[in-house]
Amino acid sequence: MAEVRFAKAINMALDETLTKDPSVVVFGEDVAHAGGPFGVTRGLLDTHGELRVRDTPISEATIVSAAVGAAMSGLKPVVEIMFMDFVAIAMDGLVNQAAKARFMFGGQCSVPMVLRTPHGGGVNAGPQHSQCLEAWFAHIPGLKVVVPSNPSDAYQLLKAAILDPDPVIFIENKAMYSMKGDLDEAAPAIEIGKAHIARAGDDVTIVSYGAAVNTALAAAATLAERDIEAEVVDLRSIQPWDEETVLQSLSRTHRLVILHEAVTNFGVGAEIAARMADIGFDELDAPIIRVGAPFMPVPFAKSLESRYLPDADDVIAAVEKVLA
Amino acid sequence: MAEVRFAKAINMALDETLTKDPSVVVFGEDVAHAGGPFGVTRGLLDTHGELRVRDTPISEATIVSAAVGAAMSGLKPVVEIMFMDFVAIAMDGLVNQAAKARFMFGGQCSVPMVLRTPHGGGVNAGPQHSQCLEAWFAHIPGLKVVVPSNPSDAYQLLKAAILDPDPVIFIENKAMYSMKGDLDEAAPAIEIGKAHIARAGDDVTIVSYGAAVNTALAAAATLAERDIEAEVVDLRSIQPWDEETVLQSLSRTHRLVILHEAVTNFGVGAEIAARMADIGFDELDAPIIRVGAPFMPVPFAKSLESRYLPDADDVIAAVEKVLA
Amino acid sequence: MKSRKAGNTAAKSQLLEFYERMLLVREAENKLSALFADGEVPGFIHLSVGQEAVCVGITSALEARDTLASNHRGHGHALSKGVDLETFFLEIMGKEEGICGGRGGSMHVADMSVGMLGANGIVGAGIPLAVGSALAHQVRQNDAVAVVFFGDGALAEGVLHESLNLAALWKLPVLFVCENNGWSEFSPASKQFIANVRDLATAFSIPSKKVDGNAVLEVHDAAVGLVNAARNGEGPQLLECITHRWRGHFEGDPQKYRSEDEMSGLADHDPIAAFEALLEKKKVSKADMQEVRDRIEEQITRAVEAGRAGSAPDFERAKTDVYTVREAV
Amino acid sequence: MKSRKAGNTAAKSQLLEFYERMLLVREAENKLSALFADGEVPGFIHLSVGQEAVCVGITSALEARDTLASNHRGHGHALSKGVDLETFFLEIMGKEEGICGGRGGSMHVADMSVGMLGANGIVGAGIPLAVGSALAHQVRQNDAVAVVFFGDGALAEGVLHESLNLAALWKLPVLFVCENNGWSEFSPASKQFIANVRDLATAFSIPSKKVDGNAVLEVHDAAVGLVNAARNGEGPQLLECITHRWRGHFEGDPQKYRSEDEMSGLADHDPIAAFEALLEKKKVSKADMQEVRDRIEEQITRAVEAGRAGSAPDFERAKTDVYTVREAV
Ligand SMILES: Cc1ncc(C[n+]2csc(CCOP(=O)(O)OP(=O)(O)O)c2C)c(N)n1
Ligand SMILES: Cc1ncc(C[n+]2csc(CCOP(=O)(O)OP(=O)(O)O)c2C)c(N)n1
Ligand SMILES: [Mg+2]
Ligand SMILES: [Mg+2]
Repeated sequence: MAEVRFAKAINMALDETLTKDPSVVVFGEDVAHAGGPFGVTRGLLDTHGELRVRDTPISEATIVSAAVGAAMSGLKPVVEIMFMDFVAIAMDGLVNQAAKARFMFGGQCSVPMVLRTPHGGGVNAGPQHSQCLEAWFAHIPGLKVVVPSNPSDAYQLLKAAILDPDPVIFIENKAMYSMKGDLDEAAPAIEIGKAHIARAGDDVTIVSYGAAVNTALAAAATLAERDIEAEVVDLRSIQPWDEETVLQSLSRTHRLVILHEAVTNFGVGAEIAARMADIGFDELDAPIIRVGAPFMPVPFAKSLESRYLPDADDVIAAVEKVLA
Repeated sequence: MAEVRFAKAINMALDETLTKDPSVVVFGEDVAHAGGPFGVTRGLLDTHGELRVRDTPISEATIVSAAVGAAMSGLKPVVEIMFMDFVAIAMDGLVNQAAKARFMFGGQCSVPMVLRTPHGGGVNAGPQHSQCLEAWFAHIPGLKVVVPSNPSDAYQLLKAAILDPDPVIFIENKAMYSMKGDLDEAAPAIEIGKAHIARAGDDVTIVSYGAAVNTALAAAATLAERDIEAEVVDLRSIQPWDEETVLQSLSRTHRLVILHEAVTNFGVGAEIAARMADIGFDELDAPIIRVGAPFMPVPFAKSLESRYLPDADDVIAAVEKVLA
Repeated sequence: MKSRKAGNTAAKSQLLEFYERMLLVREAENKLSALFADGEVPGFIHLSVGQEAVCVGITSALEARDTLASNHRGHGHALSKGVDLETFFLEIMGKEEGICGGRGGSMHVADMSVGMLGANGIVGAGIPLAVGSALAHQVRQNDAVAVVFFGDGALAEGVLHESLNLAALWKLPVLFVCENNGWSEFSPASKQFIANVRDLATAFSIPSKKVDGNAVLEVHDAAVGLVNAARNGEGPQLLECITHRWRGHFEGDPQKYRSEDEMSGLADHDPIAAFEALLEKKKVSKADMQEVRDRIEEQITRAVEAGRAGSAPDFERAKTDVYTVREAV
Repeated sequence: MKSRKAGNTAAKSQLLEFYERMLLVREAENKLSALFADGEVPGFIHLSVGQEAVCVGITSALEARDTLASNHRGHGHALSKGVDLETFFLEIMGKEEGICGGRGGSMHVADMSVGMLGANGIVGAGIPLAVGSALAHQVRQNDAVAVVFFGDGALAEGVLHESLNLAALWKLPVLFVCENNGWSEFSPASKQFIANVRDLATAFSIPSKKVDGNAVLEVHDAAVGLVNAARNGEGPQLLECITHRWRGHFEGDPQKYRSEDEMSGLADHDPIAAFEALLEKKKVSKADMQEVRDRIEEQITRAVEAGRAGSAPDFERAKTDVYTVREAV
């Protein structure tokens, strides 16, 4: 059990799968020689060679669609889109090709590819380098979407994503790359689609994913000082997502707060709230409150971005409201 | 007051705005000489000339981004993407450029463009020509999204969209192009963001938009035979959407069903349900039920597609459930 | 049809095979046209009648392990790559027994067992898919080549540019085939794309050829050379085939945008009639040709019967094909 | 700086103006570099130090009504097109009084009042925006030209191809300017794009020129010719400017991927030093040059002071800029 950074944990999963499975290849902009814009792919070129670890030109649409074609022809590509904002250029490959191939060809093939991409703000990167667009993917049948909240989960979930026969979007919060955490390489595999109770509690359920889970945990710690015990559910995977675990938690706490960094409106939290307002309706003792970013682009200036990003205080306020 | 088809109503709005405002231009694939793949733009080239009504090559990304640049330089472009599925190639222009320009330039400019595009199934066009992806746009601050449910609304909403200083996605359900309806050109303008009570009723609220409103009305007619009076709310605009009108209706009926043709999961209905499970919680006497497409690509074969598309029976079943 | 040499030296049996393949595509599509008119084929279909020499000339230069990405006008690509005729008809007629279980239809015919990676409803989308497939061949070192067919209209899509560049940079074994039929839906090529695809290829250091796409032997000979070059590690290659679209963009298109002159001249470019003339010159007997025609007719009759006998796809089963369901361990 | 003729016949005052513009860009960026190191500039910034002759040479060939789309390395484009220095610093330092209210920062500096349509964080995105802007000029018949600056790395994006085609088909008044500095982030141009941009232009029937991007008069003369052609209805034009990126891709980039040789050779390509030598040859006095330098220094000092004195943007106000709020009727 070693302490590693989030970026390193991803690197380890890539290195390990490249070593074990000759059909795994890694490509993207500056991922090979430079080791990736955030250092995530450092060393992979040296270890695994130019045939399997490649720098691409700035051609996002073709990076993704080539991954689909390669996946249909025997490889397991793990490709990177440098900032999630740039997937806007590459949606056809993901949505019309990767997501649909298995279905529209009657189950003849699967598309075992992984798209890694960082989302999120907090580094003053401005409106075109900070977006959280995961709700787009979660809406598309045929795609899977996972979002780790710590180094250990990143390592486990990426391995699971690469092993998965279907296309998986693997989302990394860029503000987390230097976050440290324990990593147990021998820990049992994580199943895509299963949530994790990151903190147990009986008073309120806080559902979250990715970096925001840590915000939820911080809020829960503060709430505990006031004798409010929040249960924090880390979804880990948002497509598919573990509605059973959420429902069970809600059945104990009867109160639900949902937190993510993405814009609240039409975000991932909407689906969770909507589903619980259906199957969990009888368990609810209070309105469901979502905490997320306001309906505006991610602003550049520090004073703006810090107000923009949802924080522990926002979660605490929401919890107080559902407990009122 | 004349009876016109849906396609013709759109054509009339285009023709009228082209006539009134010299800054309006229309371009897209086969919209000029051929009059559009569905005949919507027929005659516009002859009336308004080659400078302002243009056929483009098959270059969706550039069609949309050129519209943004043109809108920033004094025009009001109304561009067409032939099938909504193809916006996957053109998301950068919409999301990273059009939606953000006003904000990220500090309010210096607006981007008065309209993107017209057809969504929806029912014509056995298969998985890449039938999708309803409007939830993507509704999630993006800076965009507006309208979806008319009949010829008169199409005419009014398109005129409002072209007049609007901000980028508007105007969505046409392709199965509706030949639908007939009364059109009163002198009717008062429709405001983007205001819903319409398409049918009044006290027992249950059915919220919908676009072609599905007609399904909801059909279901309501059947329910009325059983003395169940459904109120049908036609959102008309899904970004912004009229939560006040929905909340008011819910406050009378205390029961909510949401219907759309798009995939249910992470669809537009999720936001409506989530919002009502928050601000409308105290009014709810039953779980909120969403009716939409199942989580799978739109299938080709008739036997599959007809099962795939949500219909009046599905709505009736949902209403029975919330009334049980 | 594996032989890589043909052209003027081709044996009679091989000539007859070209003939048979072209006839198969032509007659299958003529039949689809009739079935469509009768409402037995749902959705919309794009026929390649008049363009048969392109797909047959090229796929006859391929090996079974080679892969092929296609577009919306893909019936010929599929059949000539070896997709079974009956499951092909079953698919387009929307039946459970179709090669794709009726989920995809005409615009998505695929058969992984013969390396046919799918027709595609998104113009241009097959191009980067084929580049990716070629990447797989290169990494797996399996001596295979990827081919992609796209129309002149697809030239305007940005992915072409990106794919030419990536394929050239990485020296991938891919053959880009532009089926230039002069029309992009209802618009003439001249109003759609100003460059010449071969000039683009040259700009990207990609060797290219241009052939009469209605002369099957010419297409085949060019394809053999380019496919061999790609297979031998010489990187991507490009072939432009000039041909003609006989039918509307889709069935039901009245083609008001085409002049009478153009329409009446189409028959002069018939790749099959031209090939029949050649066969006669090569002393292939009328009886041999008739035999081929009879066989094709019979096959198609059977395929249509199979298509009609197929069952409506089951919704619940279709739903399970969205994700791979793995056996519990 | 409106005159359209310069080059060898340029008057002394005009030469000094070129000098002043280049110095302005250089010194503004050097100052930004220092402010960034001190934590006074948030986010990340991309400097165009060493590339000043490109933006100055080209914008000096433009009229105020002409529009300009830029990219991530856009400080020089903005300043030389006439964005006010103080609101420029205020923006990049994230202040309410900034030209974009601190909402956008370095990667989104825009000033509609001078036709600067914005820096852009999406590589390649400015290209179709400029094409659209040129369409507006054509439709409005306002005798204006649109210009877009993009790097060698952007050549690989598909929108370039689409935009060259559309601009050529529609004969739009747009000048495509490729700033070829040999690097795309951490990768050399040779590994990113295999074609030559001028060959592409030729394939699309777009006239083009290539110049030493570090020789401001050469850039200017070429730009004058191409801008005039575009303005005169001759359709799109393309200019490739060979230049050098002195700093890292972004500030803070240690540039380990560049050889010592390359780094130490950069100074030999200094557009400003070269121009100073030329000014001396043209008998411009040292005093005149010093006066320019002093003025720039003073302007920048004042701009930084203004930047520091600016206020933190107000969140509630920022939120209201997402949509246009119209007065109630
Ligand atoms: C991305 C995309 N844009 C537009 C279309 C609509 N469309 C289908 S085929 C076609 C024309 C294609 O022309 P070409 O590539 O020359 O092929 P051809 O039909 O002539 O065989 C168009 C515009 C589409 N299917 N996909
Ligand atoms: C669509 C997109 N892909 C990738 C990036 C990340 N990125 C920013 S600048 C850059 C390199 C651009 O190189 P070039 O166009 O030559 O401009 P230069 O930096 O040399 O001025 C990359 C890859 C981006 N911002 N946008
Ligand atoms: Mg064509
Ligand atoms: Mg560069």
